[in-house]
Amino acid sequence: MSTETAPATTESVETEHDHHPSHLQHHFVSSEQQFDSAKLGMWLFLITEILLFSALFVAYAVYRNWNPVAFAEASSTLDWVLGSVNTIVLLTSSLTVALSIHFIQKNDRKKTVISLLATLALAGGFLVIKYFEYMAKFEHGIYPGEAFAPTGSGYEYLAAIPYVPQFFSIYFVMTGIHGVHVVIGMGLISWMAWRAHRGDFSDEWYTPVELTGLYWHIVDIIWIFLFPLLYLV
Amino acid sequence: MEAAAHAASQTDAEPRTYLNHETSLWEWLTTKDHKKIGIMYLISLAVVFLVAGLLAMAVRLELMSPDFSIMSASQYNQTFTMHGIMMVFLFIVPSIPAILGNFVLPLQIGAKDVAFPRLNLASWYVYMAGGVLTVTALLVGELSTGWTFYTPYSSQQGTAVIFMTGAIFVSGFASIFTGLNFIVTIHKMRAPGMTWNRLPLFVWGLYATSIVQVLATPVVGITMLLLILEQTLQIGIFDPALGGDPILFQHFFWFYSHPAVYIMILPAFGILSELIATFSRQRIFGYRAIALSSVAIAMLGFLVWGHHMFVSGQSAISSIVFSLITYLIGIPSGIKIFNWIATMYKGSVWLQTPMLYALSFLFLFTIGGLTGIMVGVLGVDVHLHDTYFVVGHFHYVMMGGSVIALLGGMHYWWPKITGRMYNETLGKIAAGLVFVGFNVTFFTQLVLGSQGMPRRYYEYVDRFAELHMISTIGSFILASGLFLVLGYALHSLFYGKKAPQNPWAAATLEWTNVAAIPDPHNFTSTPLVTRGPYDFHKADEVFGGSGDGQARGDGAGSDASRLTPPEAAPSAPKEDASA
Amino acid sequence: MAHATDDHAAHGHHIIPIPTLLKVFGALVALTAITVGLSPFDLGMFEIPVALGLASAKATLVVMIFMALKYDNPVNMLTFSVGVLFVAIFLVFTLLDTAFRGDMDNVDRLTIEERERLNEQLQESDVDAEDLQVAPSDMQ
Amino acid sequence: MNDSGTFWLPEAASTVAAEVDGLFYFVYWASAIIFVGVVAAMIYLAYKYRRRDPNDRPEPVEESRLLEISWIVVPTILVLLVFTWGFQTFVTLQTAPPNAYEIQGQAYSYGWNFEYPEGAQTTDELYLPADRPVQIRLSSREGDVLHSFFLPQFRVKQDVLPNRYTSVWFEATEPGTYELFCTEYCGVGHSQMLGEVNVLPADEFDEWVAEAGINEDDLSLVELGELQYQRNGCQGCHSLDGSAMAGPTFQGLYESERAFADAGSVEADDNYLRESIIEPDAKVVEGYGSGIMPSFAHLSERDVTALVEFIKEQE
Repeated sequence: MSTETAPATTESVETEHDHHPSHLQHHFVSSEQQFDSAKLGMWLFLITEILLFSALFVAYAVYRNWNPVAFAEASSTLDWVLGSVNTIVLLTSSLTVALSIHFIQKNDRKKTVISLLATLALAGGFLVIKYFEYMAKFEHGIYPGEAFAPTGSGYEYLAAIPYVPQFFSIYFVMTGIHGVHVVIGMGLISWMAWRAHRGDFSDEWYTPVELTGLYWHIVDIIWIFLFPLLYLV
Repeated sequence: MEAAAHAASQTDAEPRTYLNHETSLWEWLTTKDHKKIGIMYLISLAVVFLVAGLLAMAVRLELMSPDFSIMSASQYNQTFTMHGIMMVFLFIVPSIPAILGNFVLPLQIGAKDVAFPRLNLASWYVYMAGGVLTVTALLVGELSTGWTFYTPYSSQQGTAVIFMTGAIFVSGFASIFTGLNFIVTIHKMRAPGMTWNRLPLFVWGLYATSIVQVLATPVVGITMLLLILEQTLQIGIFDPALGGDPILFQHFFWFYSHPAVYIMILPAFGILSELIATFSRQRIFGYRAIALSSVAIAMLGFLVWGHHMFVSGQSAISSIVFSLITYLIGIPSGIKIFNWIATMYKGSVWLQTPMLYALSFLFLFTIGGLTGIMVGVLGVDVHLHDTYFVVGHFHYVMMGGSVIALLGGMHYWWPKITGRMYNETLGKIAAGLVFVGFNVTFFTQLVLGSQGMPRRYYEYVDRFAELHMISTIGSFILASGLFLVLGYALHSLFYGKKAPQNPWAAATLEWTNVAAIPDPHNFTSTPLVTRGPYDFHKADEVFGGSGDGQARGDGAGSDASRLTPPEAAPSAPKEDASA
Repeated sequence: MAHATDDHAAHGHHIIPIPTLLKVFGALVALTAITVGLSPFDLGMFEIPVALGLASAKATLVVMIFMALKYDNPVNMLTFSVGVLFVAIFLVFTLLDTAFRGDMDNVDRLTIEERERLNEQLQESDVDAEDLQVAPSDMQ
Repeated sequence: MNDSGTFWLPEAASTVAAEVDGLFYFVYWASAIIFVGVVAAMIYLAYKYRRRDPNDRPEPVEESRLLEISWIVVPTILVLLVFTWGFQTFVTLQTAPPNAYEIQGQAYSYGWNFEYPEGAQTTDELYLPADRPVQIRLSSREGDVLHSFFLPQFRVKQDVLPNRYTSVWFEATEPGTYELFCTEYCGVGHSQMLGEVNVLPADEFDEWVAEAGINEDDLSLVELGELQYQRNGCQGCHSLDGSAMAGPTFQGLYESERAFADAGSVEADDNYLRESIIEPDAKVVEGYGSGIMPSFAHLSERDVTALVEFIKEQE
């Protein structure tokens, strides 16, 4: 396909090989190519995440369309205050993760680590609140699927409404899978904080932090949609 | 020891190749070389194909006549279920991208490797994990859901379903990783001068495939997860006994599984373009149309899943919309067929084994496509749905399309992968057996189906007996052809003639700029691309420099000792070519 | 030697100033407050579109600024848009069935359970014959 | 059944079949012509331009815009034509005329029950009047799986769902016997889930349906029990002659000693039989699995009593 390789080109490749930075993998030509590739790869991964959740949103839409009353009744038993607080918590964590990237771009490692740790704390807070919400439901016999058997005032009447279990099944599956993503995100962020602390990153190279940030924002975005659909409307 | 071996090979004047470099088992299992990962996939997939193929033979044997029986109804159901699941999820979906895509893609675009070599290796391990789960599913109980897992039947079955759906969930990630990797590789890793318009069409095919893999596979993952939850917790999304909707499951399932058909066929289209162009020594007629129609098919492929559900009880309006879009997708496929045939016009058609497979593909895929149009016709599909007509149709597409193209591609790239030639005569005989056996097996099934024979039947009424007998005989011819291929492939590995660098006189980078057996880093120096992939009239180097010398491209007659990269042609890149 | 010459955007190392980040955060909190504040009111058929509109606005802010897609390589924007497009396709085409299930008389719009429940309700309640003549869309 | 079908299609025995067949053969011949054209062009070009010399180096061919446009436009017109035609047939297939004779059909694993407006009930046999539109309203038994109702000679098919009614309609043209297949995979008995369709001339059908319309209230309990035994598909698992099937035989069951999987045993009295029908998993006899037999709690009190009486009779 090509006629030949100009000798000069070969040489330039060799020189690059000699002086390439430590993070540059051999099959890439430049840091920029490697960075762009990683970022495109991450975006592609993020759309797989979105499509993964899309099926749950479709299930939600289908059943809500069929049973608006049951969904409204079931939704009203969720604690919108805790939901709102959790929304703010996640939004704040998005801010802190964005700040961590800002700081590493400015080569301020200490502030980067602090922002990442703040994100970690907020993510933990989110899970704690979620835990209390789940427990409040379990106490009243609100479980996903077959185990659904509402008890106690404010819940018993749900037993008489058909398709309420569907709402809670979807609620638990959606928030559950979202929760799993939060846990994975916490793992990644801890790792990033540790590596940042160790001094792996600089304004020259901080791709892993940026990719972790992108992932974390997607977790936030999914919650942005879950919150009004499950708690409010 | 490694060094000693190296030194020895140096003294033998044998160049370093990816096959004699880092050869221990551990080095293979931890390799990040896309070529080796391709071969690891080749071995795993060959095992799956063999097992699933033997299951198919068992099915055909059982159905040979109404009285003859080798297994019980329950065993029969498990057999066709495993045949379907293994062939679809574990063989055809990964096959071409994972084997040939992995091996050829970086070579064709002039890259040292794929963008994420570690992810590439991970994808193989994830795939193997899926395989382990599949075996577990077989061990823990009966799996007899059919490959479609329709609820509520599947949600009432035992734990085997949980493991199998788990296996599909896991191996889905292998598919996503491969697709993601390829998209980034094609976007970011192309050699200088390799513009989008100069991409070989196999690369375009893989690009379109990867889009589908990335967009569709997560949905089957979550669907399988929901099915597992339906079984374990009875969440009531799909099971009507719990207030769920069984048709919703079909939507979820086909949102992946219809595009999956394009995951299977689009890379096959890509291989076909390579074969037709190379063996006709002619520029692909309508390069742009073929390249863009692949992407169009990939996108439109998401809009037609409901045509599997015309009699399922879904709304009539969606049946009608899905049917209409189904026809629109037939058109780009038709364009490709016409363009491939037109490519032979005023070419120089060389009927070597890969080209025989390419022509078989044109024959078989045309039948597959046209029967697809027939089952897409709303009124007619009501009669044909879930009969052997559908079985025949999708075998014409999946086997007559994907597998035949894979066979063609394997023969075509075999010299590059192994450095050996296979026996051409046996190759042609096998191609003939496969072609005849395939048609005898599956054309009869088309007739059976339109006569009313339902699919997934363990027993059948007497009026179908003759056709079933013919179909079984055909399957034996087909199997003998495939075993012949296996036989001479293994023979060629050890005793085959050493392959020259470019036995087919092809004009893409993996033949022109890569040694007979590629270097571990693919290219000794980064290629500079100055012409299109099929511009044979500009490809002097293919013809030994100036084009009037020895046709060293023609494999059989060429000197096999030529293992070093060709001398650079003395001429500088042509001005007009780089424009 | 420039590899992969097509996707050359001003590349992704844009530093977003802290005030911008804070402003976006403020907007996100404000939009959340509006979403919550609106929830007690019955907006009827606009309820879902309004909620989704506000959520989309928030998501757009996050994607564009926090995730820096605005300053990023256009191919990433394309990737993301394609993903969103296919979610929409999935949703719309599935609803095309479920929302219109039973549009021809070969499939019943309601499940058998719902039919039975409806019959019971009609028998229990003492209603005028006139009220029994409900339009199909009223039968939930 | 006579064998008057064509190479591709079985005998056509309904009014809609003619329409479907016409469309089938239109698409078939159009496809055949395209296919022959494609293969002929392929063989001709492969032969005409075969490689004569390894050094052949043909000149590139200029693409023809006109040619490309023509093979986009012509197939598009063709498929839109086919779509419109198929669409019309589909609407015909899905819209029953208002005067259709309505039969209720219930699918279960693995068989078909039909109930006629006059009260007649049949299992795995469908009786139909000729020359009269018939609509069959289908559902799958509660807790059962998907099935599909396929009459190849009538060219109709419809999936049968639990918890939702679907229906097919058609008008049989010729008296005779035809096939009924289940075409949605439903388990181990899928290929045995066959039925027989008997199309009778209108007057014969009226006669049949009047005779077959048994009044259940007139039956003795044992007779009713036998009817229920067949209707509910009990014979699929419980033999009357002592042979082993998926469930225990009914022969000599009454007053025998039953040993259970979780130890313990009880004499099979009326109460035990009643419990086993309504709550099959309460006591599972040793050697048999639980969760296999569905509950028959939906049967009326009289039906259950009848079944118990019927089982008592099997000595």
